[in-house]
Amino acid sequence: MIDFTLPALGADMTEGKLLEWKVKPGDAVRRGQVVAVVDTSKAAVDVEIWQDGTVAQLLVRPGETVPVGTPMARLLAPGELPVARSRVSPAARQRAATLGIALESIAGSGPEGAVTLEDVERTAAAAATPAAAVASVPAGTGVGKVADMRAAIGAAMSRSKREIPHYYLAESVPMRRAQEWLETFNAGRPLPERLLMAVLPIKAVALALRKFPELNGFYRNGAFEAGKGIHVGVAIALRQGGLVAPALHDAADKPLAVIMQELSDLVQRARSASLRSSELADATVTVTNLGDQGVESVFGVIYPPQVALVGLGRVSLRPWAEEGVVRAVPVMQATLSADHRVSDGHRGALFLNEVRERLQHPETL
Amino acid sequence: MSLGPVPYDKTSSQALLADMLRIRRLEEAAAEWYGAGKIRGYLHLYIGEEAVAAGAMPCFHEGDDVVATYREHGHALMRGVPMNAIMAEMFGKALGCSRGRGGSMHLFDAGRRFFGGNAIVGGGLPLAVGLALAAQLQHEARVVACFFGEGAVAEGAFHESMNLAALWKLPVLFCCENNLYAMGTALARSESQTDLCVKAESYQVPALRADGMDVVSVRETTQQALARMRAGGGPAFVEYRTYRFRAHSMFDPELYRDRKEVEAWKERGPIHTFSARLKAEGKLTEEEFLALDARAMAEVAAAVAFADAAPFEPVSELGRDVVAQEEP
Amino acid sequence: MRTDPLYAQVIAVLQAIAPEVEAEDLVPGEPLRRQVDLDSMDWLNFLIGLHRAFQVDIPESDYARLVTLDDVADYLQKKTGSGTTRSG
Amino acid sequence: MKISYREALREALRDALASDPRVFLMGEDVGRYGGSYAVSKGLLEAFGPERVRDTPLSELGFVGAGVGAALGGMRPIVEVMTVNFSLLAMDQIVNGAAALRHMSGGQLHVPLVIRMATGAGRQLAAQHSHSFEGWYAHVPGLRVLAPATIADARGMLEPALACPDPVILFEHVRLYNLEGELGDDPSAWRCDIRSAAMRRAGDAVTIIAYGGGLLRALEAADQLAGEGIEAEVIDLRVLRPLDTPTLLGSVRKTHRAVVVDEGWKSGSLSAEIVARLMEGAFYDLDAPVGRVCSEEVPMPYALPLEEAALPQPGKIVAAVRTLLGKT
Repeated sequence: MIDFTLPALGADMTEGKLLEWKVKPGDAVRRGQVVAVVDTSKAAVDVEIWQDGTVAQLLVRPGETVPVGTPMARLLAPGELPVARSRVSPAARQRAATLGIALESIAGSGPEGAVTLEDVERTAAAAATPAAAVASVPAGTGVGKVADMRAAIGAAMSRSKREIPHYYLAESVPMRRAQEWLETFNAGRPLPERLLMAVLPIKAVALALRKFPELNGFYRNGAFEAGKGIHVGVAIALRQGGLVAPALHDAADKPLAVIMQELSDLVQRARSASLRSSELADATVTVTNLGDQGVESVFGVIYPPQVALVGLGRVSLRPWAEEGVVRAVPVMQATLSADHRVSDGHRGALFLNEVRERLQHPETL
Repeated sequence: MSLGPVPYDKTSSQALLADMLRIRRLEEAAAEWYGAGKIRGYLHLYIGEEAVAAGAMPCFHEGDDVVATYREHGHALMRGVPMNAIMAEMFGKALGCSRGRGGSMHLFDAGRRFFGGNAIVGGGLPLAVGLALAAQLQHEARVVACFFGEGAVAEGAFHESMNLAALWKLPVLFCCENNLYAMGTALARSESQTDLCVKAESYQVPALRADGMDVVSVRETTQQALARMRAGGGPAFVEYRTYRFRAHSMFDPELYRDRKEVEAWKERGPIHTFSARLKAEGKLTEEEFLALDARAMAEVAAAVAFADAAPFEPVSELGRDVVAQEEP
Repeated sequence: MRTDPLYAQVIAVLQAIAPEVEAEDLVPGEPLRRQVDLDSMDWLNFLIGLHRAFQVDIPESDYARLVTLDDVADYLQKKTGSGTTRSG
Repeated sequence: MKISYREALREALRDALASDPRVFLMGEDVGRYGGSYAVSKGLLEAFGPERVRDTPLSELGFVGAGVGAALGGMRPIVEVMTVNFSLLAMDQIVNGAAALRHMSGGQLHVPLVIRMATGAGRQLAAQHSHSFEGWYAHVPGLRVLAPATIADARGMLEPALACPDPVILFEHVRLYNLEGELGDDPSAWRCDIRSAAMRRAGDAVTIIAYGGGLLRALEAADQLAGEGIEAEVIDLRVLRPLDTPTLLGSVRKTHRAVVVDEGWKSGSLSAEIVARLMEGAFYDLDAPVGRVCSEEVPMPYALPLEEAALPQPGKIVAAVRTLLGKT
């Protein structure tokens, strides 16, 4: 028997509201399959499951808010035979039958997770209120939503500032070659195939992280855990306020066109509140790009339990001395906020240098 | 063993003989109907030992109490329990003296103060002590007849009861029917002291011995013991030396004793020896014997017919008589 | 404010990117990105939306000419050669 | 008026001896010694050696004599020092007293009261401390009582003596010194010997206890109340026949039950109660029925071991929490 628990879709998430089940008891599920949609207070997230199996019992009903770690469903492992019956107290079974409530939909709070009379009554009461309306409203709308997200971000950032000894580095990156390469690349392509400048530094950061694993991963339980891949969290501002930083998985291995496509997709889904749980939970580093907003540089707050954040500013023409000549050159400020418990400034500086050098050879990105 | 003259007149003598015949024919019929499957469970026959019940029981008054063992058909009959009720009980019928709840081992008749029918060896002795204690506390003159086999003297209940009865001077006549075998275990193989009277005397209980194959000896010895008791002398003990001709129960292959021994005891059978003496003394003719026997057999035949015809207790009545009907 | 169909179409494309935008709040002659919070991704998506709606290509070299909604509408009018769309 | 459990028992004996000449008390050291737990102290002087009768150490003999005396028209009260010793007399109780009415087709009955001390808590180890109430409660033909309050100690003897069948009355050794208020008027203790009693009302769980377990159950209930859990406490009072309707009624209300029994679990009275709840209230149960019983060891002597072996309020509280999913 496998318990499918509500995953933490980021450090700022302590609970989630189930909006919808995408599976029902008896369904076979595959690793990576989206099984539920959960409102994390930031977004409606498609939650994936990471084990193969067969859904035995759904323990949480749509509309219910449960803490992270709460068993949401029980699954039979591949090959596991179904137990004859789920744990339901006799009184609860009787009452559910009277009320016409499907027991599979009830989460048990009794001994050994058994469904109790009270669980049935509570479910019946919840069903009687127009809970369906709540579930159908997209996440991220309404004043309450924004306030919830504000609170969640506040909690995560407070924790970051409280726990993580940040250090900050900045480096100016000449972007002339990147711009020229991009213009050429885009010139021959229809609009949907064109790249944004934003994807180049993302790729450059991802590639640089291969050499600096101490900036890619998590600090948990008093120790650093290197990320199992390089999943770049891209900070995306939501139109109504707040932000999410879903992951671009394995960014170092993907061609720019693919990164562009995925980034575009992420932005769109972040704003329509349909991110996937792995996208929210997996990022091993964050890149925040406030260049569009016109600022020169950004010193970000690390998103725990990550250990580094790269900030990208506006690309602007600056006087730049190159080979003894001062020219007007497009330059971008790249910054690094990093966790001093894991790395120090020397390595951080080398990392920023690496990012800079990568951007001088855009054709290799 | 030489038997003296019978000290009773013709009528009394023939009555004793008739009783022994009634027991004998009852037991034979029980064996027959056991074989026919009408009687089941354990069935312990008294054949060979008739003189004890027939001789002793009439010595007790109507108001006295009787406690017996699981080999008690003869005792019940001698106490006056109708043969019909005894046979019906063995047949398991509702008209049996225990409404079919007891069977062969648990014959009861409260009205005749016949307290069973106890199938725990020695189990009746404390009961008898208590009955006697009640009599004493009620200042009533009744005594208690407590029959048990010699096997019971190995039980703690025997010793505790002898002691209590002696200590409190209770009117219990401990009637020990020593048929030499506790099931298949000979007395000498189970007791360090085989003189049972000595055991009783060790509790300060006066002990007498009777020839259990001789109805006269039984009757005289019992009277003697009772006379002392009724005079307020406390308990007494009588050992009746007897022998059962049949196996212990219907399940007993009798591996433990020699056929010759059985045959030798049969020579001393209580019925034919007593008949012979009565005939010799002119108190019985062969015709009279046959008539008595025929009457006994007729009574038994009628009892069997009665028992066979009697209904079983309805199963719906299963739960009755476990506790009182009325809630306390 | 402008009421011509082409302009309305442009506004519809914009609203797909930025749903919070109200047509009457927009000043056609003012730089669009000063009125609406559009980052480069939004801008790109806006252009892609126009591309799809009007079946026109918009080379990157033209991006600099598209500052106000008027600019955009005029550009599209020129490109499509009419005041109406060719697609539905 | 303040009175101890022991005194309440004694006063009940005194009433019985005074009001019915058929009643007499017998047992080991009930007379001159005053009773091994001093219950009968002073009664010899009041009623004489015939009616307050010391017996030899012959449990089989004198319990059997009690049965015989009852058959003979008396109303004996037999005291057996402890339930452990009663095993020596079990033949007379089970094969005799309990069976005679039925075995005789309803002709005989045995109006006998057997009192015995039961239970642990005095460091008397494995031959003086057990709780075999359940063994007797197993036997048809017997009525088994367990007074757990002063009033029941005072009140149960009278109906027990009036009962035409053998009654076993268990006095828990931890209760003898229990003191409480009891009025002078018989209405303060007059009671039946067929029904269980609710000693505390609650709605979250039913704690079923008897004898020495009742006080511990009540203590646990107080503790649970501090956590916002209102336990109903039912005192069985009568272990045979069980007042099943009262138990079912309470459990139908609370949907949960914990049975407290100082006997061992295996084959026990607690097992019987749980079975009855299953039979009669299965569809009302909201959690498995819990049990707090003695650990399955012969009662040890050393205090920490003895305490660990026995049902304690803490164990009852824990069992209730488990049922409520609050582990």
